[in-house]
Amino acid sequence: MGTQAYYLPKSVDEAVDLLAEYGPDLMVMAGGTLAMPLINEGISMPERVMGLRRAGMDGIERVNGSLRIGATTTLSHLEIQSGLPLLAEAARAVGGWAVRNMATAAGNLFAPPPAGDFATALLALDAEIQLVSKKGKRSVKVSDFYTGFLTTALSQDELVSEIVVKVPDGRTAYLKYGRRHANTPSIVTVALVIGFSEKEVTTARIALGGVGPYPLRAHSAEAYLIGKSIDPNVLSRVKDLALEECEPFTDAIASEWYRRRMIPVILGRAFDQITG
Amino acid sequence: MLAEKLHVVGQSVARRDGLGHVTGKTVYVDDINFKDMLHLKMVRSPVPHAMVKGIDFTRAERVPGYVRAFTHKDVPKNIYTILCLIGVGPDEEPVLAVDRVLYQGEPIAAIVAETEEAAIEAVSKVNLELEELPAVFDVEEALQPGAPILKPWGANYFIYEGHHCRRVRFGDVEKAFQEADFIVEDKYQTTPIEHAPTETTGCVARPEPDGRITVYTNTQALFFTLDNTALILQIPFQKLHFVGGTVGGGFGGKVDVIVEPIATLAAMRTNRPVKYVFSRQEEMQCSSSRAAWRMYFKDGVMKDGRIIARQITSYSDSGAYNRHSPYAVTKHAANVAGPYRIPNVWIDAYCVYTNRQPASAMRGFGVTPASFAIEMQMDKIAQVVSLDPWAIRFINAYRNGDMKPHRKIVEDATLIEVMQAAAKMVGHELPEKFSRMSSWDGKEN
Amino acid sequence: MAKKRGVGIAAVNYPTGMNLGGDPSQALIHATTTGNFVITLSSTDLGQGLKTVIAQIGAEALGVPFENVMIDTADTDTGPHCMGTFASRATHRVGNAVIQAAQEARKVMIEVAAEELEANPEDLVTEGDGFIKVKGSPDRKIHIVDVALAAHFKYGRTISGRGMYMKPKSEVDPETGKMDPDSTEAHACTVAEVEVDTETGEVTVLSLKSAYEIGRQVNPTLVEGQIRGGSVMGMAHALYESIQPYYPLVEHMPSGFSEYVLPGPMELPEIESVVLEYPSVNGPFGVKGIGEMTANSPIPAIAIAIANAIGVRITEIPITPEKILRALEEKGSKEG
Amino acid sequence: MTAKIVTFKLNSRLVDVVAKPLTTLQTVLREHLGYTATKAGCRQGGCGSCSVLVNGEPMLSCLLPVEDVEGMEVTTLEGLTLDGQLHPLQESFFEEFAIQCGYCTPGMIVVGKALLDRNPHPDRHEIVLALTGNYCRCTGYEPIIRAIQKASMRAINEPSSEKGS
Repeated sequence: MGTQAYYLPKSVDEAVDLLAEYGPDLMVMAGGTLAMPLINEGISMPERVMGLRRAGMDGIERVNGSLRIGATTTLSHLEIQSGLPLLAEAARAVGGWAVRNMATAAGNLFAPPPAGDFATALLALDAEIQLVSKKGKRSVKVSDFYTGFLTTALSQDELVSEIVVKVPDGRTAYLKYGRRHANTPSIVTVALVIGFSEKEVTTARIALGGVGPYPLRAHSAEAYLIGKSIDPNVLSRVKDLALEECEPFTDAIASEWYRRRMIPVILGRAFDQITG
Repeated sequence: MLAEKLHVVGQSVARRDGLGHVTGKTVYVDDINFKDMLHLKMVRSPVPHAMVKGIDFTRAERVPGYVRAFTHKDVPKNIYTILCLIGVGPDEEPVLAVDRVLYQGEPIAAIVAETEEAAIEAVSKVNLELEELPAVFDVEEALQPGAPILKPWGANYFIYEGHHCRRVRFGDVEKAFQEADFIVEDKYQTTPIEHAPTETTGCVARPEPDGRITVYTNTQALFFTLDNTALILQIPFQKLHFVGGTVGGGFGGKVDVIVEPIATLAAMRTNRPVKYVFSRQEEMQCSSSRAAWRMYFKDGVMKDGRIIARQITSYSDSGAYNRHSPYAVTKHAANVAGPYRIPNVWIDAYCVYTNRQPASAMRGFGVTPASFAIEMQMDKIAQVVSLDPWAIRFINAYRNGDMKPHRKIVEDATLIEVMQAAAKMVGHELPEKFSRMSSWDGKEN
Repeated sequence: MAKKRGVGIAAVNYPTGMNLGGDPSQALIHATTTGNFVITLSSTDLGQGLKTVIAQIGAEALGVPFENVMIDTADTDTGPHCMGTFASRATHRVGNAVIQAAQEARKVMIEVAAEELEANPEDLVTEGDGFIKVKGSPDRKIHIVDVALAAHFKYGRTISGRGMYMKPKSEVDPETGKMDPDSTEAHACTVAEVEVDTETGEVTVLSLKSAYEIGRQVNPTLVEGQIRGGSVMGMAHALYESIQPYYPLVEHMPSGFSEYVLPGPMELPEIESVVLEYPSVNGPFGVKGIGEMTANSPIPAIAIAIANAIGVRITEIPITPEKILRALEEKGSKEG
Repeated sequence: MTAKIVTFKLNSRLVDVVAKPLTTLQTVLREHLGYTATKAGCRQGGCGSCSVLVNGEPMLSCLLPVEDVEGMEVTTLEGLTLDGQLHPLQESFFEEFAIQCGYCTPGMIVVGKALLDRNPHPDRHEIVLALTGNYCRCTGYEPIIRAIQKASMRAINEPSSEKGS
């Protein structure tokens, strides 16, 4: 049969209408870097596809100390224009140049692990995802977005329209560890936002990618860190707690064994960026 | 060194194909398209070892653009071995599986369709009835009693003139082991590696008005592929015309004669041009790889560093079928003792079948794993006898005039000279006895 | 974070030509009346530069300018047989065949020139500039286009030649392994320097410095291209590549370049090489084959350098960060 | 299934193509229009051999539905030699032997052009970063890096030799 229809809506409203009409039978695609390889290989054979490149959903807006990132803003654009080092580094960590010119901020939320390096940074920034459907809008925190491997809080009739990021209230660090130093699949990715009052940690968000069914927050490690000043003993406990919260897996890139060993190491190195 | 004065040999003249490459005008196989061309895609085994109980094309036939399917019944000489051209046998690989598959990705049926998408979709709609069998993946397990037997001759190894393996026997290793000051042993293992050329393997077969078939191909070996194609299809050689010569990277991955026979058959049966180009996934997972080797070394060494005996047992993990592996194992046996003068050598090199995709030729095959093992072993010996890594190699380096374990007199040895040059490059000062040594200094040591 | 450095050396030999021989190649040469010398083959260029080096060998052997030599390959209707491009054989085999063909063609070219110049054929020389000259009398010369025209229109002769090279097939004695597996052997020695991060097991190859001896270099920049490309392939084999990452298991086979991770331009070591030239006994102008061998010495050199850095010998490639960590843990538990 | 007419600018020329839904720019270039310089090394977005410029930005034509480039400007390797002269990058790739099999070359040169267009004098690290999405099995990358360096020097020394679109 092949693909019967490819829709290129010119607005969010039009996109949402199409989604309402076709529901789960409509494959939604932004940059195409995740969907098109599967379609080219015949692994995925969607009858109807909607592309969002012309839906006017891209762009970065600064509003009251927040960054409103349009869903289809490309990673290249974010690399240069976001103004937030954490986001810029995370964007740069994805793929090669041409991929970043196509891949989008919202698309990365749907990248199966070990991909999802940008989403990991969004998680550390406690970003809010704006969802839109014909019924209206709602927002959900990135930390509440993932429900399992390749499953999210997104309903069948919803689209991600925007991602809202508050300018972080602390120091940030981003460290992606893979076999290569660029354009590499992740073994472990760490994104940190740590707020201090003097030496004492007041806020802590530890996001980890490549180590579970989706990018995840090390909540118990974060909770432990609050009120402490970071020293080797504290850090050691943070690493242990974070490791307990991960569900590392084996793939072509690294084994579960190796990922497990790298989680504390890479986490420690990311913290070195915060304290160093 | 070089005396003769030459004019253009020795000059870095510009590449003949360079302008074509930088302008994109060079024509590669996948750049060839004909208006009425069909596309061929393969139905492949999803499991490493199974009996094929049935194939049902009913749903595939309903895909718009489907033209026809081919199974083993359509291939005149379905069971072949490419090295039959240099006398290697028996035939053992099916072009399309008959009743059994021996590796994940093994071709079972070919489908041609009007478009590539239709061919891909039709392949996805073929129902295979398979009965899975226990598989064997380890070369030594494959040789154990009770292992699933993969070959009609009742064994999981290639038979070399009545022997289980390719043998080299030179001197008396057992006697030398008794005389040696040290015995140095180790096990070395390599892994299956993908050639990964940027251009995948492929061809276009086109029927001509005179009844012949022109095959545009990126094979590394044009006549070799033509000859095998004619033999498999049982057609006169003159019916085929192969055109190629421009390859987007080979590394040994494009000498297997895999795409041409079935594409040519499809072109003959449909009387239309047929393109069969591997997807990247097929290139990675189904096409042949570099063989993984397991090599056991046992060396007898004297206190002064001289190696007086070397015993090697090697296993080539050749995957499910021969391809070029029986040849590679002989090449390995000829080279695995290394560029060193060792008076007693004993080699058993096995070509072993397992349930993985066939191994085949790849840049340096048989020798690349050997060089890895030999040099790791030299390093270990140096530690055992407390010599530096340069000394151990100079002390044992072979000379012109030496006899190698396979009984050929060495003619063009320059191991000593490259080591001297490398030492100079890295600023390592060699003791005079090594810096004055020469590959032509005969038997003295 | 501890980083440890190590150095490793490896020296290798590599055979030229198909093991046991029996792998012929032919070449045909003819001159057009426009002074092109067309070399017809059915040999393939995989990117190594066969079309270039064969034109160089042909031009040298004919004594005509490189620009006048055309390579016509590969077509089984027009080109004579070639066994194929593999086994480091193409330059050696096809080059020898081209020299033989060139000698036959050159003989006619010189004879026709001798007639035109009213000189003895033995007194004629070529210097690759397009002219055939009388030795010692630089003014007495004729251009190859004029020779080609004269041969065809005046003397009714073809300037053409046939060439073939075959090392006869040798058999293996199944008892002793006695065989003749090569035509000549090339050699290389690589010194690798690595740095190992003992916390992650990550290896950085700092440098690969190699000395090669490959007989005569036909085109030094193409040779350097083989050495560079092979060095990076060797590094990839040593540290990264496996189509079955958990060999001998077949699970987790990579399906593309996002899973089959190879070193990229960020991971390049410093690569340096020198090339020695000791002409081989039987290669064209002393050539030996270099195509395949360039990954072979970097692999053990890197593996040995890692052992030198961390004090544990890992005898299984690829030496992944995981294998290094496991080896270090095992060493630690033994020592601990 | 409705095929659509898509209009875009290809190498400074307006083209109309009729394409079935979700046909990639790569397929249109290679199969419909015969612009085969753009290669199809993997069709997974993993090798970069299909790189083209869309409004000056490198993109992977294998992942790009042609309808997405409606009205845009697409540049392929063929577009660098519109006046019959080699682009400085093509000259330097040729001179520096930055090619072996040639299959990655179109993608490398196209990405190199995008880099030099926005940064005429990149340092080595910037060149390396630009190339990380482009795969080469033959050369070991160094000659390619050098060729781009050389082209950028040439652009400094011979500003009039800037060619292509």
